[in-house]
Amino acid sequence: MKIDITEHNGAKVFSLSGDIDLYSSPALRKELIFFIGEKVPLLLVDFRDVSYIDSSGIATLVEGLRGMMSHGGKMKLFGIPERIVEIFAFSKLDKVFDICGSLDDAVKD
Amino acid sequence: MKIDITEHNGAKVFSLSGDIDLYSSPALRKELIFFIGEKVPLLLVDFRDVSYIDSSGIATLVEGLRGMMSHGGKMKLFGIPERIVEIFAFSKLDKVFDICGSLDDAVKD
Amino acid sequence: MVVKIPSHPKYLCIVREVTAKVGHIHGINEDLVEQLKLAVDEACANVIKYAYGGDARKRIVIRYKVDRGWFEVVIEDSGVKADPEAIMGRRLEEVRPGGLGVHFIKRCFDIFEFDGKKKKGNRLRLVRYLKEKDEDRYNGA
Amino acid sequence: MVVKIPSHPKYLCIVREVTAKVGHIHGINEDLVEQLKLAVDEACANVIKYAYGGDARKRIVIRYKVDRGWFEVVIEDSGVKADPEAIMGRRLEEVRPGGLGVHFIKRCFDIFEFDGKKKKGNRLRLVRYLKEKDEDRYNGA
Ligand SMILES: Nc1ncnc2c1ncn2[C@@H]1O[C@H](COP(=O)(O)OP(=O)(O)O)[C@@H](O)[C@H]1O
Ligand SMILES: Nc1ncnc2c1ncn2[C@@H]1O[C@H](COP(=O)(O)OP(=O)(O)O)[C@@H](O)[C@H]1O
Repeated sequence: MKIDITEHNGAKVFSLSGDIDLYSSPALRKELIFFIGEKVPLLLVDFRDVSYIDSSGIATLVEGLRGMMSHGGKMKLFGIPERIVEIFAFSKLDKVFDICGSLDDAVKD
Repeated sequence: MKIDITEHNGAKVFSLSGDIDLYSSPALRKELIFFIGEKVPLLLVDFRDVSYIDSSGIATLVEGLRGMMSHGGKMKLFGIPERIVEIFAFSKLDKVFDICGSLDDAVKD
Repeated sequence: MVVKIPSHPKYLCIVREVTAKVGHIHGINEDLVEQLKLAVDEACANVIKYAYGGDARKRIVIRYKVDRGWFEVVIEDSGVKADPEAIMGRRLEEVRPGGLGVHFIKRCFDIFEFDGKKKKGNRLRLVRYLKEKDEDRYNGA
Repeated sequence: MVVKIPSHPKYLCIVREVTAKVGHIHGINEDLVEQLKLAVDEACANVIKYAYGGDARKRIVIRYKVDRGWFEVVIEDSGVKADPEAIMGRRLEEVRPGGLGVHFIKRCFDIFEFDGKKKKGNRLRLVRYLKEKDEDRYNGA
């Protein structure tokens, strides 16, 4: 997994690529915790290049979402490949996360 | 490996995709032998979607080239990914095969 | 097919690749291949986390047996014995980090069974009965 | 890391994937990873062709050991003993089908050695000394 962090209209954008698994999710967790500590208002996670996610990756995102909410921030996911949307749906997390089609959609609403 | 066989201005075009290895090269050999039997004048092999080739794949092509030459036919390879060109070069076969950039180049000269 | 890996998370990518290739070789369709990859990855991750308590220097042995109508994976470790009664995912309604791995394993595999006869460590047997819809014309690489 | 495969050509794709992943995990660059894949594939293909004479129901065991400056693959079979003297590629100038596999193995590996102590079958040891240029910042999947 690689994490590319950029800014877009005051929001932080995490562009993830590759496999998010037990090996790589601690790196994602560390970055999320850092920006939660900074109390960023909006965190957008770009899933377009994510090839795989397992339960440890999802657990990390759930933890990230809670952290963001704890200071009134928002976290949105966008560009999730169909195969991975299915995993969120099965886990009943597609209603818990704010899932958007594109970066534009995520910024708009 | 998949083989897609089409026609282009009277030439047969073999579009290969995937891995050409000890498992898949017999299928390629069979198709080559068939068209050599038909005495097709020009056989173009499209390598653009080939992800891997091993010595059995190369042996099959050498055999195909010989078969084509035996009835005065021509065989040309085009669109070979850089990584695979390197294997031909190491094997000193880049001068033995007629290697072209694109289908257009292969048809032109 | 057998793979033996060190109990370090960085080797899980190998387990996924091998699982996928075994699936492709046996003509299993891409949807099920993705589920199998995830399920076997989760089972091995649980060995690392629970049987070995995070010790990355142990071994995990993964065996594949595929036959008509049958995809079996047997995962062996030499760690702390699991209590099968205690293994269960969280209720999906109760949103919190964790507790999903076992759900991913059980939605994919029809049998999830620890071999009680194994003396030291664990031998988890996972079996998927292949239905017609699980097969595919996909021919591997 | 150990993989055990049936001696059927359709399993060679697994050997390639595992070889590549082991390379990635140890930070080996993509150019060398491609060479390692090809070399290990060729060595296993030769086991299928020569040690087992095409019998697809035997076993091949492939072991990987990677350390600082060192990529080792040991390939074992229970087939006909190879005569190391007789194993050599064709002269590259002499164009004909075949005779390239050993060249691909030897350009990649610095050591190509059959273990004379093995009683039945063969144990081929391949070692690549890793140079600085072989390493990479590539982080696997
Ligand atoms: N191999 C195992 N050995 C012992 N306990 C296990 C094993 N696998 C799972 N468990 C138990 O089952 C629970 C649920 O596992 P899982 O769904 O993978 O979620 P998580 O690991 O995120 O808690 C774990 O918290 C653990 O207590
Ligand atoms: N594992 C092996 N056991 C016995 N003989 C072998 C083995 N590997 C290679 N050889 C011998 O070395 C020759 C060259 O091998 P190789 O370069 O792979 O080309 P090819 O297999 O196409 O002939 C083979 O023809 C064979 O006689």
